[in-house]
Amino acid sequence: MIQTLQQPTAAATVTTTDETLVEIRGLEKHFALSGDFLEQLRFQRGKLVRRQEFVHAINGVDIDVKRGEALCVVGESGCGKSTVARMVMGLLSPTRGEIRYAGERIDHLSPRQLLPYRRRMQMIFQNPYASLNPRMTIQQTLEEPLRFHHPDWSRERIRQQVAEVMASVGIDPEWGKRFGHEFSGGQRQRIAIARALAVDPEFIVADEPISALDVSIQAQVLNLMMDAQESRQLTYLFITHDLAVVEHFGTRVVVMYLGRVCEVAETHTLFSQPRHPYTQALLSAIPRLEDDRPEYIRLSGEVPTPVNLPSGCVFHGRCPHANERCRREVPRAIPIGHGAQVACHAVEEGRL
Amino acid sequence: MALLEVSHLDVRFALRQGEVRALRDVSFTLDRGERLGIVGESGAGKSVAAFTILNLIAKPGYIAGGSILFEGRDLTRLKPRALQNIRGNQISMIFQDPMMTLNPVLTVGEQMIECLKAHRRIRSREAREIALNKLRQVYIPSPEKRLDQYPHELSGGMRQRIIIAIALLLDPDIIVADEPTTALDVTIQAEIMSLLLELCEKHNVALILITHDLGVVSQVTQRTLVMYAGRVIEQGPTREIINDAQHPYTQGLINALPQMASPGSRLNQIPGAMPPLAKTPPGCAFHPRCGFSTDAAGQRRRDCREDVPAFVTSGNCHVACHMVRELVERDPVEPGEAS
Amino acid sequence: MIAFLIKRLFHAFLVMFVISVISFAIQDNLGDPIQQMVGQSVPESEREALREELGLNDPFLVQYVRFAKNAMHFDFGYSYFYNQPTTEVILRHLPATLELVAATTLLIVLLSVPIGVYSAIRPRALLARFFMGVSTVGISIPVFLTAIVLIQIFAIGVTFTPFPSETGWGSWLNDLISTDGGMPAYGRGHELTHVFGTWYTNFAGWDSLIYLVLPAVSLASIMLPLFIRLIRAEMLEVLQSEYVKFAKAKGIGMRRIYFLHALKNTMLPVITVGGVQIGTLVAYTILTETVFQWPGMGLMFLDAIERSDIPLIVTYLMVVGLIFVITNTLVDLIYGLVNPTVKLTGKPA
Amino acid sequence: MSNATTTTPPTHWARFRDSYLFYSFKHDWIAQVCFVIFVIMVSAALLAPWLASINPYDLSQVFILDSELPPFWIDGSDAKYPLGTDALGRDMLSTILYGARVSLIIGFGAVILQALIGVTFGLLAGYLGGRVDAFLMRLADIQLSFSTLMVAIIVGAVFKATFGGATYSEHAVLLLVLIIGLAEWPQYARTVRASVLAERSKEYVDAARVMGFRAKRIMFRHILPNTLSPIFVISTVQIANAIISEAALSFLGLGMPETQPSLGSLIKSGFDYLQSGSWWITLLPGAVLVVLVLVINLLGDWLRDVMNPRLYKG
Repeated sequence: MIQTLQQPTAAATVTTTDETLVEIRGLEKHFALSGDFLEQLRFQRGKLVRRQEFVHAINGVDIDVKRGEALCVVGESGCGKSTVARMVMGLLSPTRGEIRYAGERIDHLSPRQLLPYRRRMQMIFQNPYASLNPRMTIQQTLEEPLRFHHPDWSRERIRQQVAEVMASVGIDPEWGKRFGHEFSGGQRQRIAIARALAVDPEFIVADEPISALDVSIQAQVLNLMMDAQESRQLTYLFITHDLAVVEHFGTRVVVMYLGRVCEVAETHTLFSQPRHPYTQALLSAIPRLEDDRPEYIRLSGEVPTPVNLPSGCVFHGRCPHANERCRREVPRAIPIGHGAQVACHAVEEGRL
Repeated sequence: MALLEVSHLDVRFALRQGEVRALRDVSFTLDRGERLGIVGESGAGKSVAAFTILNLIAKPGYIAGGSILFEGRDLTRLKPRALQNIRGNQISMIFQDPMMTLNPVLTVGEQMIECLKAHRRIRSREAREIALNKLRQVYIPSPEKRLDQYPHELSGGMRQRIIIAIALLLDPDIIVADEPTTALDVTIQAEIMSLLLELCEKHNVALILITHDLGVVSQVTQRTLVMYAGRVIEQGPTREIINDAQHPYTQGLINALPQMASPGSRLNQIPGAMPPLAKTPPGCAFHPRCGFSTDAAGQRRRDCREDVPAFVTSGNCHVACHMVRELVERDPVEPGEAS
Repeated sequence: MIAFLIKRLFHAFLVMFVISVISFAIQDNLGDPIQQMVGQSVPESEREALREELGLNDPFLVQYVRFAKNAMHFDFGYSYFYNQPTTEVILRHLPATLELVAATTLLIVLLSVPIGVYSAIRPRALLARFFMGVSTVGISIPVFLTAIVLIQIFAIGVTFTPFPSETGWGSWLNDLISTDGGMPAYGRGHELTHVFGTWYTNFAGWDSLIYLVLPAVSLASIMLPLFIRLIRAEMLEVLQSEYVKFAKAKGIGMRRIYFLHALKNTMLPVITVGGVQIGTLVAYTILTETVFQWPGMGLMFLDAIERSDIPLIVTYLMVVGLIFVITNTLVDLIYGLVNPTVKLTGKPA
Repeated sequence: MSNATTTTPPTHWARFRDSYLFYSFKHDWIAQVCFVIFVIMVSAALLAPWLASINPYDLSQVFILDSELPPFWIDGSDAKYPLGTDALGRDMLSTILYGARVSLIIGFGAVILQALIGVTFGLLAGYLGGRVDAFLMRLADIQLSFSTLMVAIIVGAVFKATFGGATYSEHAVLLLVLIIGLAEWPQYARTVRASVLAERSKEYVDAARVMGFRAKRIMFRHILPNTLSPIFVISTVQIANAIISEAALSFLGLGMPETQPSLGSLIKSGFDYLQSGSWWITLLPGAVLVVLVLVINLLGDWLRDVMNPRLYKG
């Protein structure tokens, strides 16, 4: 039986500094929707015209990740949170905007130039059933990155490093000769975390790392991630749709909607005093154990498609407080104290 | 008499590698208009339970024992024809993933009207009127247009509302909802859940809600059934289970929720994972993970290892655990000790 | 809709372009028209003059453009052997092949759907297993062997005794397989009915229709098993789907579930595959026509290869290419019309 | 914690012994029978020079007077020729053994060539996407819509016309491998591409990219091993197809010459004697061909059921 280090009473004492580790500025990502030239042809008023359609996945996002914090990005499916994570990790290249890591721009680097950053930033994925190569043993999975990044290391040293990482995430060394499919979802996620930690990174992007797991396993993995943060001084960019997890895990929270940031705030501030109407609706929708009846804010309408983005504030179609200005003008993020920011005309005008 | 009375239900899957017992000795009742939640982690057998109620278990699964009494008739013994008349008519079902549930090549209208025509002698025009009416009840905008649309033209939330409308078409006595909001976004989830609740209350429909989300259960249902490794381990009024669970597993499940620990602290995890149904340990299936099943010497208790626990009544709850009495005496339990 | 059509036409054009380039390359490299036109005795200087006159010394591209221009007017030159325009020769042979393909397609459609659906609905039934077994054997027998065996059994008749007659089982088996034969197996017969132009049909009467039976059956023997297996596999998959389970949960009758909910979804991939397989069918006519001496394009093509009749080979390629392109386009169009998730704008919604 | 930790990891043999593949083989008598027949046929064909009583390629060993003798169980047979003789007086058994050898060599050779071309193109198309993908797949589409048999016949005809009949016969084995290989690569390419696309979207590939591994390493070390089971499954079908294609080409006179017969050219050469009652010259090699293809197909069906890979449809 494997037990992780546990200190149920002491709150995690992670030192958050003001140093910005990752800086995202004016990030945009458009995916071309229509394929080749012929598929772009459309008939409009009797004329054959060529129209290229785009999915506007990210539309101008600014995010700062401070060293030592766990920054959570929340939002519903299609809000672009995963796209942001993948762009930070260089799995996608931005259409516009900049991503800086420790002050250096990394969004336009070639794979070779990115190599040194690969050791410093790593990623944990959502689906533990797909994130391990089915044809590789656990030992191979964990050794491969080390051999790749440290060609000068001896076999012995690599093995030692792997053993250390395995111990730190609570993996039995006996697992090494087995394949991923022989393990349960929670165990696989542990292995995936070990793989990310093997190269000893300082920054980890976690894309919905516990969404595919059962409640009792979620707690194990979250605890493991908090242990790792404490012992390795990690910084997290944590992508999730689960607000209960955010409340527990996050230092600060970024709320996204349709490729834009609605609100950024300290976790406690956001949960006690949500300012943006979307944040308010989102928080009210969490099913809680305590109250008998949900008092949630009913949003009208549907989430618009990111293909034809609404004008003005992307949320105006479903917002109970929207007015003419919201339909016309894109709201800018305005500081509202305690380092929090809200992009909402109603808040700016004091209507809300 | 209860509306639905499930007793000693035993469902097995005859797989090539051997027989897997998906449900063991599952019993519960449901009264008219009552809302019952079935919770458990994936693989606990709760979906199998949902499909078994309508006798929809497909090969290689089969009902090996037990009975499902609905209005005095045993659904496990009914002829296909008689079952067909009950399905969708008196007991209807809502599936998990609205994107997969509607037939992609038939219009919404066709799929609604065929359901009415299968159970009533009715003209198409009348059927269309009823369908329109139900669509209005689930707050679908411009329902006339929707009837002639294909499922792929609608969003997930919209499709789930249509599925709810289909479930309500013939004013059933029971709706079985298998994780009806899991595939949806948080805000849509809340909407669909409150819609379901509203309609069940309005039409006095009994609801069996299968979910892994304790929050949803606590807000919607009156009674709750907790499942683990194919068995019911605890059942009782939802409030009591949420506030004062008796079974160590239920306690662990509730305490593991992030909201039960102070922000930033470690969560109260249950060690290990639920065994797959083919490898359920003997005795109490939970004993290898249970924090209470050890005796003073640190050894696993013999009864936990060997005997399947019988139900013990504790307050309004029924709990299948060898140690309920002791645990109640030891109250209040510090959840942190559980691991 | 019109954009979809334009797109399909463009694709068709592209395919025809590739085929024409290949055909032309074959003609350019293999056919030496001079050799065919004049004899061995003509001196080299005269040949060279003739080459220049015919434009055979022009650059590849110029020659290709000339070829393509002529091709647009269905002018592919003269067949060496028949000494007629190749298009005329092809047109004379085309109806025979088309009728064979049509009869085969009819057989396949009429048999594969019921058998495939039945095998999917009752996968464990004895009859379904029998169908699956027969279809596995079916795809393992080469088409020409089927044809030979059919000829032996139904046309020539099994008059010999392959098993030792002294033993009881031997003579029993010999009796079992012995047939009188007598069915017409070679050619199209003499009872053809004139329709128009070069089109004489086998379909007009029983006396001529019987000539179609053996060739069509042997041609179907290769495709029918494939379709049965495909329909069965697709249907089995569809029957596992959530929407079929939901239809059951709604209390819909099984007949409606099988023949409306499931069959409609099953046929979508079958239509696409079917389009491609029609091409294969035309290719296999070469084999069946050879065995049965069926006077269609396939037999003509094989003879042309024997005789190195390059213009005829090239014309055959272009015509067959055109047939493939037309059927594929039609199939795409039908697929788009049947499948509601494809808006005819070119992309799946 | 649960299932995996209790015992020591199994050896490779134990892994195979406990695998579902082996389990289902043990419980499937059809697969076992097919496997045994397949092994017997392949070894008999490969050992033909040692097993056969005569060398059918060597006409000096053949007595034309012994032509068209029936098999041993029919009156008029000769004990020297257990399965009778063909029209040239060659021993049928020896000729069939040699013929099966030629058919199998061409079948396997053609499939290896198809796999080399198809897997490479499929990997490139699937991993690189974009224009490479569009070009290769459109090429495959055009070729497939023309049907592989048609392409093989055309390529065969062109080769024959280019090299002349004599040269063609001389190098027939090599040319047939080339023809069938070139004609059928799209099947592989499309299957591999489809499974590369499926694998590429999985997160272990993203994890490898995040590690900074280069494209070549990801393609060959991570993606390719995971596309092996569909490749394996279609390979069985393709071997059966290649053997049939070879037979068809030989039957049309575009394949092996009668002097170095394959099963297909044996069938062809016997076809003319069907009318005169010498059915064994055609039907015996025909039966061997059918049995060979049938067992390969049945093994392929079994493999597909067991491995259940996502195969490309249509």
